[in-house]
Amino acid sequence: MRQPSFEWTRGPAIPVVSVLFALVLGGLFVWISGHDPITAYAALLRGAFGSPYDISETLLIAVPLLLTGLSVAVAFRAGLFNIGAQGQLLVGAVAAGWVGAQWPDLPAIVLLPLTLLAGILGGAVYGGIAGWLKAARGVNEVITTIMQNYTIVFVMHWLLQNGPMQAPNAFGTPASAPIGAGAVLPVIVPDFLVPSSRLHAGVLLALLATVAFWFLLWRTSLGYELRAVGLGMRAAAQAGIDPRKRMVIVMAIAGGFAGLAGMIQVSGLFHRVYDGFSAGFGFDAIAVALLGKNAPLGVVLSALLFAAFSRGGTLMQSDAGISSHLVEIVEALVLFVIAAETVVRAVARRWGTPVKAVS
Amino acid sequence: MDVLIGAGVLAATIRLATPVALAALGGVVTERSGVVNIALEGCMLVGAFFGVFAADRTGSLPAAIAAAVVAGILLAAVHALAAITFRADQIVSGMALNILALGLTSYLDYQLYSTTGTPSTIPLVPNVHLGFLENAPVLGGAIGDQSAIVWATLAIVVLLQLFLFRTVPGLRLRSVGEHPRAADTLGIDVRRTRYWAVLASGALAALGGVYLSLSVAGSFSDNMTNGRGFIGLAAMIFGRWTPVGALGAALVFGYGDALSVSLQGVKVAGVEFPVQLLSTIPYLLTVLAVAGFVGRSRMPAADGQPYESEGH
Amino acid sequence: MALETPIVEMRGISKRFGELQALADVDLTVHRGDIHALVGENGAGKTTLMNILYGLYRADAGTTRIRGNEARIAGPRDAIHLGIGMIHQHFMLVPPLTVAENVVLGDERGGPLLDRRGIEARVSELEARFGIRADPSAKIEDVPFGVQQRVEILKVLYRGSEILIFDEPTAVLTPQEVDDLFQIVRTLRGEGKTVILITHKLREVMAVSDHVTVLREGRNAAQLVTTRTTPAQIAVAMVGRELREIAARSGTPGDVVLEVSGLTAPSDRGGPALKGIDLGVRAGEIVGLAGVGGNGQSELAQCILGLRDASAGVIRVGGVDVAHDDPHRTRRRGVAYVPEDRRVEGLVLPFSVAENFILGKQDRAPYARRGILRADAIRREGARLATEFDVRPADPDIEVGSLSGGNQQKVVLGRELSESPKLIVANQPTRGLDIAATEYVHERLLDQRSRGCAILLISSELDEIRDLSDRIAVMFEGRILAVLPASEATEDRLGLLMAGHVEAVGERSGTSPA
Amino acid sequence: MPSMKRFLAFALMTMTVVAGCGGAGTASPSPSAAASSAAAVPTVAPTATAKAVKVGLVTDVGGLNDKSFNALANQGRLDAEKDLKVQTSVTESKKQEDYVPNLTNYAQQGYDLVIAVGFLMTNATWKVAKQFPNVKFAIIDGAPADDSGKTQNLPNVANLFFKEQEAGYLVGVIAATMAKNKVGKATHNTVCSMGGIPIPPVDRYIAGYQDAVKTISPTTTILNGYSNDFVDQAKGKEVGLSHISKSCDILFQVAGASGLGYIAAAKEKGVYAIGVDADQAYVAPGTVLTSALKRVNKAVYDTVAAVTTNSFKAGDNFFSAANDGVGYGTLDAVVPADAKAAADQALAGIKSGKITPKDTVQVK
Repeated sequence: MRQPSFEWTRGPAIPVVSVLFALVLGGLFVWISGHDPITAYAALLRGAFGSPYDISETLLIAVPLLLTGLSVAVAFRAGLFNIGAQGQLLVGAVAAGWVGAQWPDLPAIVLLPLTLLAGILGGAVYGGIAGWLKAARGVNEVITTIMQNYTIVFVMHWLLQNGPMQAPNAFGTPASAPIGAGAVLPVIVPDFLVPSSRLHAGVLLALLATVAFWFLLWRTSLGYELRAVGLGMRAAAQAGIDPRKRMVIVMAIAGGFAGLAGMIQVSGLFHRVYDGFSAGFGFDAIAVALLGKNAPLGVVLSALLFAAFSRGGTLMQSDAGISSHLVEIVEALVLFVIAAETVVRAVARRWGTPVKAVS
Repeated sequence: MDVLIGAGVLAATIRLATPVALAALGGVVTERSGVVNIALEGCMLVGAFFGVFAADRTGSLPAAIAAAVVAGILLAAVHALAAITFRADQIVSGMALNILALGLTSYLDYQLYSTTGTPSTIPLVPNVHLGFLENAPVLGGAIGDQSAIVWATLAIVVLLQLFLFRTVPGLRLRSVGEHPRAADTLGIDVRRTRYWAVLASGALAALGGVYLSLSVAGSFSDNMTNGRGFIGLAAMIFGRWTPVGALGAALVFGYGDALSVSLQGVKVAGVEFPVQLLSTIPYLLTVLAVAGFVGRSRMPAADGQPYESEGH
Repeated sequence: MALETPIVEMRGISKRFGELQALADVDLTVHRGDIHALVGENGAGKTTLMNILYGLYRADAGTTRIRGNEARIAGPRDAIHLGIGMIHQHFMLVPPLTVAENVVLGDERGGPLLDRRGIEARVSELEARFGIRADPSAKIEDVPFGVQQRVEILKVLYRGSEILIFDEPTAVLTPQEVDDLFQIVRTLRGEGKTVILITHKLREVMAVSDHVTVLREGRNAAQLVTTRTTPAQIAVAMVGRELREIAARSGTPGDVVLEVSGLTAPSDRGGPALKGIDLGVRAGEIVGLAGVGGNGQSELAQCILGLRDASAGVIRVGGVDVAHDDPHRTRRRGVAYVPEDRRVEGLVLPFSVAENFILGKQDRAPYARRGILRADAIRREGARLATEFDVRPADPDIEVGSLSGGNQQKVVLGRELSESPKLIVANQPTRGLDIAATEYVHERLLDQRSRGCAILLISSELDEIRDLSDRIAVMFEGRILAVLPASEATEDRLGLLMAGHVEAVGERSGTSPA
Repeated sequence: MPSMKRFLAFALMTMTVVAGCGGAGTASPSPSAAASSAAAVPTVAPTATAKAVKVGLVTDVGGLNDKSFNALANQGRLDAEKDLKVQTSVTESKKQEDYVPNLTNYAQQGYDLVIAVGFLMTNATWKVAKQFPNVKFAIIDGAPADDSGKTQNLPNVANLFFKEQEAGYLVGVIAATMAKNKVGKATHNTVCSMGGIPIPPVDRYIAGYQDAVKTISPTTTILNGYSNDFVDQAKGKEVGLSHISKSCDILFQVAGASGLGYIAAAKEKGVYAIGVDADQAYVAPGTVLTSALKRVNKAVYDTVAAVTTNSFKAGDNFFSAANDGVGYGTLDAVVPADAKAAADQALAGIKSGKITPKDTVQVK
């Protein structure tokens, strides 16, 4: 449905220039609002990468962004627009949280894979429903996934506030019971290296998932089929690749990536499911995927960029005194300028002659 | 039975459908011209804020509505600039502008109204009281006392339907969304047409925002549109990219939303449904309606595709 | 005649795209009231030259004079203003709009309200004047290609064009439609219009044109008067060599491979597309399926492949009923398919040549093992097939979308023919291809026949059908009216059958399925 | 055309500046508004002679502009900064994942007191407070909870609790009195309430409110509903209109911004409303009878003060009617004297322990 006009793999020059241009524009905005842009960006950098601890926190934010980004990207590759990564993440979290708390005494070797599976499956089923509705009933996946995002939020309200997953909790935080120790993803950074780091094994899972994403799409028959459906649905159909089946499969895979993100937030970070949990990752994921041109390395880099903004933006507020809304505005400008990369390309074009295809 | 089809539920349906319908109408205009504008949510939000802001500063309702519409148009113009002139990724640009609108309105609201809130004395959009319907059963309760914007929306639906399918500019707009190159070879200015369509979508969405702030709430609060721009996009698809269809889709959604309120506390066979699950009704109802009645819909052929004229 | 100022005079036109010199010092002179054929192989520069005339491209060098005055044509609007109109090969029509709306679009005349009745009346008037038939209130998406082309002509006439450029106008037309088109073209000449016809089909050049300009590799190759030349002369100028003779036909049919009986299937719009088809194709035999486009040929091909569900009837391939199989299973039974529209159905354009070669075979040896692709095998086979099927450039990693039409079709053939299929269903396999590529496709199909493959050849090119087929079936309105041995299938007879005249069969020879 | 593009590109930016200048240019509407517009800038003490106490405030995901809970906490911070000569800073949390690093950031930078606003941070506070035993922490509406969810008090954490049911009870007394006596537009002897979502800090308000109504005026009909949302005004308004159509004429909101819609319904239909958390009299004078106050600003201020005077008390600290931690807000002119008297009497009763408002909802 959409062709990346530009691949990160062709060289990072243009995205990098875009980001710089955007930062200048954002700095202008900060300056107009009466703050010092240098201080602001210094705080941004320090907040994102200033210390091993900050880096570990940035990575922690990058994990769900990366996974939901992969979720959106894999669907894009098959020509579907998955706006539902947020909902799929939540279903994955609920499923993982339920399994992890249901049998808290199981040893890690049993419970952790079980929780992992539950998270992935939960997301996959939820995503698969959108794929199935599209394949069987022709329901536009954009509608279904938008509606699913809202639905799961209210279902979670119920589950955690006065439904079956509600935990008798001290002060009324709507949350589930904690998962068993066996379901916890261990912290992988020793305390003497980075004190009080929360960086858990989920980071490795996310990297593994990125490799899996690449391997699936470019090294397996299924991935080939998904890309073929995405780029030439009718050609794929006549060659015996049923696009409808692939729609269900790819939405399930997309849901699986997002569900894994939810599971990692539960097993790695919170050790339970909270109401109003991990808000917004699935929406940022759309931008993460598109910015990364739906390519593995691109998605990793753009997830890191967004995570850096998220963490660094906090320090722009606490240290440089810049309203968090201004930080949002700067973030939006960066995103916007990167979207309009043709501006940068137009400038770049002066130094090179584009080769035009001849009919 | 009243909780299902009573006047109160119907009135609530219309109220809740209106902002969604306005966003969906904006979507219809822009996508019919071939530009995807998911910044409608942001356009609504700036409309909501600047409507209140101008109402506060000028004390004039027309000025407030004008300011809101201009704000929506300006935000849409940025999207048009990116999508049409720079052929940017329309989804990313739209996302960026949504974030921008959220940040901007929250920032300004905080700077201007953080402790006191927006003044309670600002002029609001009045309701239209239909006296002659006062004693009409159901109908009187349902439409006898609706905001002027509700009626304006209805008028816009009719006008927009006529515009798209019964006028020359409407014909041109549709041709640009279906086959821009064909339109271009016939001397129709594709970019200008798309600019106008995107700007109009911003204006319509902003009117939806004004409805929320100056008709429903009488004030602004952060992110008060709460995703209605996105629901509007779904309604646009459900309504098959036609104004009348979009209104119908918005009404389905609004009805579900109204039920989620009216069914609170209602017991079925002695069991009360959890209020949280009632809130899922509009979303489930929409998906079911699409799956059950609509099936495959055809989007404008060049929707979302940047157009580059030939001629080097 | 030589004293009269030419209506179009292009001198020394050059155009370069990056590395490629598309046009080098090309001249073109066209006189008023002429039908002027501009011929050449694909890539010879015909379309580029006309795009320059129409203002879509700007020439690097050279001058263009219209009616003797030097013209600077910066865009289609300038061209339209000068009375130049272009009927594009890929129609520039808006499918959901009506015929009349498409004709007047951009120049609707009258107020801002769309006066449907008024514009339909105006279009009807125009149709009457030029003898063009098209229902003004029909939607473009509902009418066949032939009618769509008439709409393109109407659009140009509506804008008062004096010079009409037709870019490969017959590529998608049936023989009847071609005849109709030429009739229209002659009417246009009678009305004093000038026609420039881009084509590579010599029959058409001879049939309709007054003058011929031949381009080869971006240069002038010949300027001829039609009545004083021969097809062979033009062909030599185009290709730069003599054409090959098509190999002798008539194979030695073996067992029945494809057996269709009582096949009924719905169309996309719900009505019946196939109404009880009986047809057989034997091993080592080519059965040509002739008929005016839209009479169910494509639906029949889709049913055989499993892309369309049959409502009744049996389809046997090698004795096994495949009527309810999906394409995946049908193909496993040795059915190959050369689809009608290679760019949409045949190929995944953004994929590489090698990737397109494995489409449909991506899950089996040697290309994959246990669901995992074997990149080395894919590349090796890709390189081998690219060479074997003469894909140029023979680079397995190049994007298929960047290849010429002929080379794209070679990729399709490479994929479909490389695994010795039992049955080939080829739907319009040479549509839009130049002479050399068409020759190539024909040779390959004949090779397959000699190998013992059964071939169902669907084509709207009667010459192609008659040159290649052992037997010829004619379809009309979802039925097969007759199956004739090639020797009995004269052009007249086929033409009448294609128009639905069953009596043309005489004694119904060879109507039995096999 | 190019100039038009340029115009568009900068139009939004200009729009912001104009709006911003407009705010600054006109006379500041009130001192507190002026103070809040400076809120984003941390005041760095100009002289670094004596080590100033540093206080960091971390909001929950509601953000500073929630016009209730977080905004009140921030108000307390600003008041403390002004009166107590401390150096302060604030960080808004955007997602749940941010709580730990936001608290850690202040702790790492050597802040003396780090305040976590909201019960969502119980576990985050526990984690960070254990990591930084020399930094003092305070958490509003909660106590540090370990990973299993069990409360574990820490020697460096003050738990700041409110008795919302007492505030709910006080406004309930006013509502009940007016309903019973059919004062003004309250003619149907029906009162109602709307929560955001049914969680204890919300339900405690409603419980106290209903308890008061049942006690003062047993004949009064009580309705309750939820908007299932803290953001959406339109949904809150629908619940309000639904309640009003069921003859309700005093509406008590406990639903953040969504509740503003509930008040808007009352205003539109000419009935009464009651605000929550902050004093919401300004929202709709003549409609808002009073507000159930939860003085988060006082809790923050007092805690900062305690740190400066070395009287910081770890463990549970209750803010209730007894220490003016909760109360009722500005009374509208329509509230009759007997209602005020009844409320004051109830306040005294609560302070003296004679009245203990219920903290579970009876009418769902």
